[in-house]
Amino acid sequence: MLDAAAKALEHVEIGADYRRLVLEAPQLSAALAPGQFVHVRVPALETSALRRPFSVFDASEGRVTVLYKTVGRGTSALNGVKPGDVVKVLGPLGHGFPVECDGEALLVGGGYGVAPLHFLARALKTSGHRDVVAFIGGRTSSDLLAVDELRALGVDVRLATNDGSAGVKGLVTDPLDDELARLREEGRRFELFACGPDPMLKAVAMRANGTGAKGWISMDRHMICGVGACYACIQKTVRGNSRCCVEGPVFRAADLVWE
Amino acid sequence: MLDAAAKALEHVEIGADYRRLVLEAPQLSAALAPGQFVHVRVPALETSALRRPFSVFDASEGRVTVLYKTVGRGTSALNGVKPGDVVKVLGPLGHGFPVECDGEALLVGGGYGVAPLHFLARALKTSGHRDVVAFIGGRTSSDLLAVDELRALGVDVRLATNDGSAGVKGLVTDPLDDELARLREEGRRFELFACGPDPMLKAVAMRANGTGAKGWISMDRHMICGVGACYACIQKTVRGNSRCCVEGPVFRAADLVWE
Amino acid sequence: MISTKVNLGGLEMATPVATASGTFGYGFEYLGALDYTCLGAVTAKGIRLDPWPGNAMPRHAEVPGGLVNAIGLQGTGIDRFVDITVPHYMAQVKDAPPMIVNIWGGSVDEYAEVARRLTEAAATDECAAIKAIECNVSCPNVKEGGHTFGQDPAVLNRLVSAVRAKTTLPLIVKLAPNVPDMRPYVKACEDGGADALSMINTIPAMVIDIERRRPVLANVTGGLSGRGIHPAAVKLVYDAHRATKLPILAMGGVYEAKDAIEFFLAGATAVAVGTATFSDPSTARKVLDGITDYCERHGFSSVADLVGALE
Amino acid sequence: MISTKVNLGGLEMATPVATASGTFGYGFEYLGALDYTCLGAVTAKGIRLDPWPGNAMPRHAEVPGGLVNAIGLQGTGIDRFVDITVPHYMAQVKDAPPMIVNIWGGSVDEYAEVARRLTEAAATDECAAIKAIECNVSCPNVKEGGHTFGQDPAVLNRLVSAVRAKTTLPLIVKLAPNVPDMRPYVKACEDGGADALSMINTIPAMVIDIERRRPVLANVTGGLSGRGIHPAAVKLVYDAHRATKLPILAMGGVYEAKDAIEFFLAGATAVAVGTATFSDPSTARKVLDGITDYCERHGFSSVADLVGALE
Ligand SMILES: Cc1cc2nc3c(=O)[nH]c(=O)nc-3n(C[C@H](O)[C@H](O)[C@H](O)COP(=O)(O)OP(=O)(O)OC[C@H]3O[C@@H](n4cnc5c(N)ncnc54)[C@H](O)[C@@H]3O)c2cc1C
Ligand SMILES: Cc1cc2nc3c(=O)[nH]c(=O)nc-3n(C[C@H](O)[C@H](O)[C@H](O)COP(=O)(O)OP(=O)(O)OC[C@H]3O[C@@H](n4cnc5c(N)ncnc54)[C@H](O)[C@@H]3O)c2cc1C
Ligand SMILES: Cc1cc2nc3c(=O)[nH]c(=O)nc-3n(C[C@H](O)[C@H](O)[C@H](O)COP(=O)(O)O)c2cc1C
Ligand SMILES: Cc1cc2nc3c(=O)[nH]c(=O)nc-3n(C[C@H](O)[C@H](O)[C@H](O)COP(=O)(O)O)c2cc1C
Ligand code: FES
Ligand code: FES
Repeated sequence: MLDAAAKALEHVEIGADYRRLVLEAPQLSAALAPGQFVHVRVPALETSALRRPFSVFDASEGRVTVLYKTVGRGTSALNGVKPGDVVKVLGPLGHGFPVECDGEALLVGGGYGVAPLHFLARALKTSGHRDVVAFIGGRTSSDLLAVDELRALGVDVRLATNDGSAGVKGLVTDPLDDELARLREEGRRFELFACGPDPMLKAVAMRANGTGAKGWISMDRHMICGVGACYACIQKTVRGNSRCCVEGPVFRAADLVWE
Repeated sequence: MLDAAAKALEHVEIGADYRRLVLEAPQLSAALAPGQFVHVRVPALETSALRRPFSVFDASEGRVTVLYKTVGRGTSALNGVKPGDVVKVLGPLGHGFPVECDGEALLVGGGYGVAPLHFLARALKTSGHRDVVAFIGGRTSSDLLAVDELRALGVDVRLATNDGSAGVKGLVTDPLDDELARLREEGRRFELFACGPDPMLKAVAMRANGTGAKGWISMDRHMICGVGACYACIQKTVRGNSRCCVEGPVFRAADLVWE
Repeated sequence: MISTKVNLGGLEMATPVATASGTFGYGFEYLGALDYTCLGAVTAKGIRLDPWPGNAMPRHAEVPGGLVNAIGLQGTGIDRFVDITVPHYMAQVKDAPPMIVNIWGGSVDEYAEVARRLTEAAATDECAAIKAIECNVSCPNVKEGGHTFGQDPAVLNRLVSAVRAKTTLPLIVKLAPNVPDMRPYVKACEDGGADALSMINTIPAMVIDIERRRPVLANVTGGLSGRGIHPAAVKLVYDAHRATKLPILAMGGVYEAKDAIEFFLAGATAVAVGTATFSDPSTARKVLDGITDYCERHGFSSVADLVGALE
Repeated sequence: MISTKVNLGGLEMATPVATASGTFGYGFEYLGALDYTCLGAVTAKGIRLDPWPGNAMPRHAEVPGGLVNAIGLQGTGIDRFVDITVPHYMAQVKDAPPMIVNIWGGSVDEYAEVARRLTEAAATDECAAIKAIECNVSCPNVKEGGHTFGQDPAVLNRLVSAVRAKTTLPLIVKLAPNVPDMRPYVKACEDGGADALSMINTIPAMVIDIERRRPVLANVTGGLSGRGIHPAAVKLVYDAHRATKLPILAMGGVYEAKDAIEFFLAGATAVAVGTATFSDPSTARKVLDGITDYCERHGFSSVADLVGALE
């Protein structure tokens, strides 16, 4: 872990409320694994403001890319970062996804939850894993992120939107269920990797547990320290109150306890 | 009194640590009198930050000009104001100088204390008063402000610096004492108007009181509200604890009690 | 139309937004910088029997999130207050909002006498704006002052009873925040016959000038107010509301409507804007507008319905 | 060379900068983000006899100037702490700074038993880093927890005496900030045999989500920490220092060297960095560097000379 003084290289809007921020942080970039996250000090906020946690969309060639949605005070203030600005970035943090998969890798993402799945997809592809299918959902078409990037990696991408503006009209679990049915019919093995809103994660975890497949679920919990020091970011698991920032953010579906 | 949303028109450095800020605020400009001050909300400070009080260097043609020294957190943050930015400015505040004078008007200023004296000098000149002499002091030549502007108004300007880099080497009271001696010899009447650091003001007040001349002393006290509501800005006077922001900032020399 | 009327222990307020004592002078100083129609009441600076010089300078220090002050209750005594100050307020301010008069003293008798004088004055046309008394038993800045009265429930009860005996005006008691438990103090006020509570006063604090190695304030210590104390104030209002039916005038870091609404939900009947006025004199206006807007959005037809309305 | 050594009631600290309990885990979590050589001590998260699950989520809310938390003292019990956690800390952290162990419990006996176990463990090589006990009698977030112990001087005295009887380690008592007067509490600690005091714990606070009309924290209320509470903390340290010769470990909003130096001048022997670490993990390093720089500029050869050095 290190607290990198990272130079912003690029900061662009990618549809409605989403932005991509590319940072120069060679040491951090080299150390990051898919599913891990970084804890960012937003330069414009007062010194006493807490950091904001973001998953890593990509880490390569000395760069760390995050993809974020502007939702509140911190992310709004983050919008002001300009290329050349220095941002303090603490990482790598947490336990990520395993970069291996027995059978087909089913990636399920909603909203900015696609970010860590992209990093995972690239790592799986790089390590020679062929069968990667990504199910991407959102309210409307502008919430579907990284679709082109995933396709460029050779990932089979299936879309779903609540309003039907792109892909299947419905929940991301609809195309997922189709695929699960097909896999079951063909007797093929698979693992599930998911990141997104809680209801979606629960639905995916239930499917993993129901089919006996491995499920890797990335949880999003409010954090203070990001390093395991404060016990703010609790996720209930079979082992009790686990810290999302060190025992997660990626948990085994079988370990999660839903309230 | 009003809280004007004033647009910055000009903001320039005028030597070492001094800046001139010109604001567009027609109503306020028309209402201001020499020696009054304004209470400025520094845009870059957090919402809970107190305002900062500044004397008015000039108010005319819909504009309000202040001249300030960068000394701390607030004035440093004020440096960031750019033409076009809007600044909240509360005013007119306090009791200023009388714009009339029996005999020669002797203006004594140190550092940014010259600011209200400039406004006063212009008003006196405009109202037809001929004999205005300004004594301006500072540590070094770059602390002598508004010299050209005063001369342009037809004011007789005498300088003093501690290091002798401009004018007389010594205190501003040195040339003042010369002038006082001359006036006494010639039996001419005069009044004193002063703004600057406390020791200088005390020296001027003593001279007014000693000669029986009227002295008008503008005091600089730390303020919270600026409008008489909080009782933070006390100056001891013969009437007890007076508020600098409403009973001052300009007091009669004879009323001041020095500690 | 949202009804903004509230009743604070007999004090009828057209809006639930007041100003806090010591931050709004004697009511008229901010004329021109604030639209007074937003105010349900103004609270005057602390008044005692005789004039009081207050503390030596410096009297304040800016700190992150607010202010530490030790004004020391400088003020004109009761005579000048009723003869000149209040009539001036009424003459200057069109449709002058009701005035809550904050009082203090060096003894129970002095509190009671000031209350008596105010009650007498309130009955006259010249001082008809006087509508309530706020008993300050919690100013941290005057040693001889009310502080000790607010620290011991038994003494507090005696004080409130004595003042109650001398006034028919709505009687509000302003409590200290630095207590382990509000309940005994709340009970002392209830039993003494108070009509309402107000809280919080400033939190005892100190700022040191490390370069000069001296306290910044001449009084050495002072009281912390402003944005930073708001979460502590909400907690105390919540505690007090659960302990009593007395209405509460809440203050402590109200800068936005959100801050006021937190107070209502925690149990306050009205709020007062204090330190925020210094940075933005129109705070009370913005707060009131935000409150009515909130009521509209959330389907409350009256601000009074927000009181204690936690789910 | 400025001497940075201080002695906190028998605890030898190489620097006067520690970390505050609950903000620095069990000591090793910030490895890599902070140069540990700046630390005179680390304070472990609150420990009790048995494991404790803490409160429900959410456990915190960001507020202007800081943080309101209600973690609820989640923690591994004493067994795991001495068997695994402390040895792990010592293995992970090269030249591990001395560890102050923050303890709490549901009864006087439980406090005493935890202290006994720690004292026993501190004598072993595996747990040799344990160098002091900090008795938390002031956490606002656990109802069953230590809070009541710190609110009544008599109970506090009994608690301190009982813990004292079971430990030879330096005994620090961490006091609550929300009291009208520190003195009776300070005296209770002195009489009970404490070696040092630490203050302040968080200030009781509450944040309400006005859109959902619910408290943000599952625990309803929590404790305010961070920048905004610093002036209140300085005042309490000043008061305590004037009331006792016991050394004080001061905390509450230390973000810069200036904040720490205010504490020293007010009477603290050492300071702890808490909430500031969350926004900048290297705060302790910067604070220490700023302290030695200040000593140089002001001609102090030792940080210890700053203690209470108001003009
Ligand atoms: C492990 C992890 C990975 C994440 N990855 C991403 C990502 O890749 N892209 C992205 O856009 N967002 C991500 N988030 C969510 C992101 O951290 C929040 O959207 C962000 O902190 C909101 O800050 P704000 O000040 O704009 O919102 P506000 O609501 O104003 O924030 C107030 C407080 O709540 C916290 N908070 C608010 N929403 C969340 C949330 N959903 N999760 C955690 N804390 C929150 C903030 O950190 C802050 O402390 C991730 C969160 C976690 C825990
Ligand atoms: C009536 C009046 C007229 C003034 N006119 C001018 C002017 O024309 N030009 C100019 O440069 N300065 C003027 N000053 C001083 C100016 O207000 C301060 O220099 C400024 O407030 C410093 O703010 P800061 O945050 O940079 O300094 P800091 O020292 O960081 O300020 C901390 C606090 O102290 C207060 N403060 C600091 N110095 C002074 C001071 N000398 N007087 C009053 N409050 C102070 C600040 O307002 C703030 O609340 C005037 C002051 C008064 C009272
Ligand atoms: C400068 C100043 C003077 C004050 N004077 C008084 C006073 O005379 N009587 C009183 O009861 N409270 C006084 N207070 C306390 C306020 O009325 C209020 O309770 C406190 O400041 C908290 O509110 P705020 O955070 O909105 O300022 C004063 C506060 C300030 C900042
Ligand atoms: C998240 C968090 C957890 C805390 N847990 C404890 C604890 O377990 N025991 C304790 O005595 N104090 C605890 N505290 C209080 C701190 O140790 C410290 O006293 C307080 O936060 C003030 O310091 P600060 O403003 O620098 O944070 C905690 C504080 C925070 C913010
Ligand atoms: S955020 Fe502090 S333990 Fe996870
Ligand atoms: S600054 Fe408030 S009375 Fe003068």
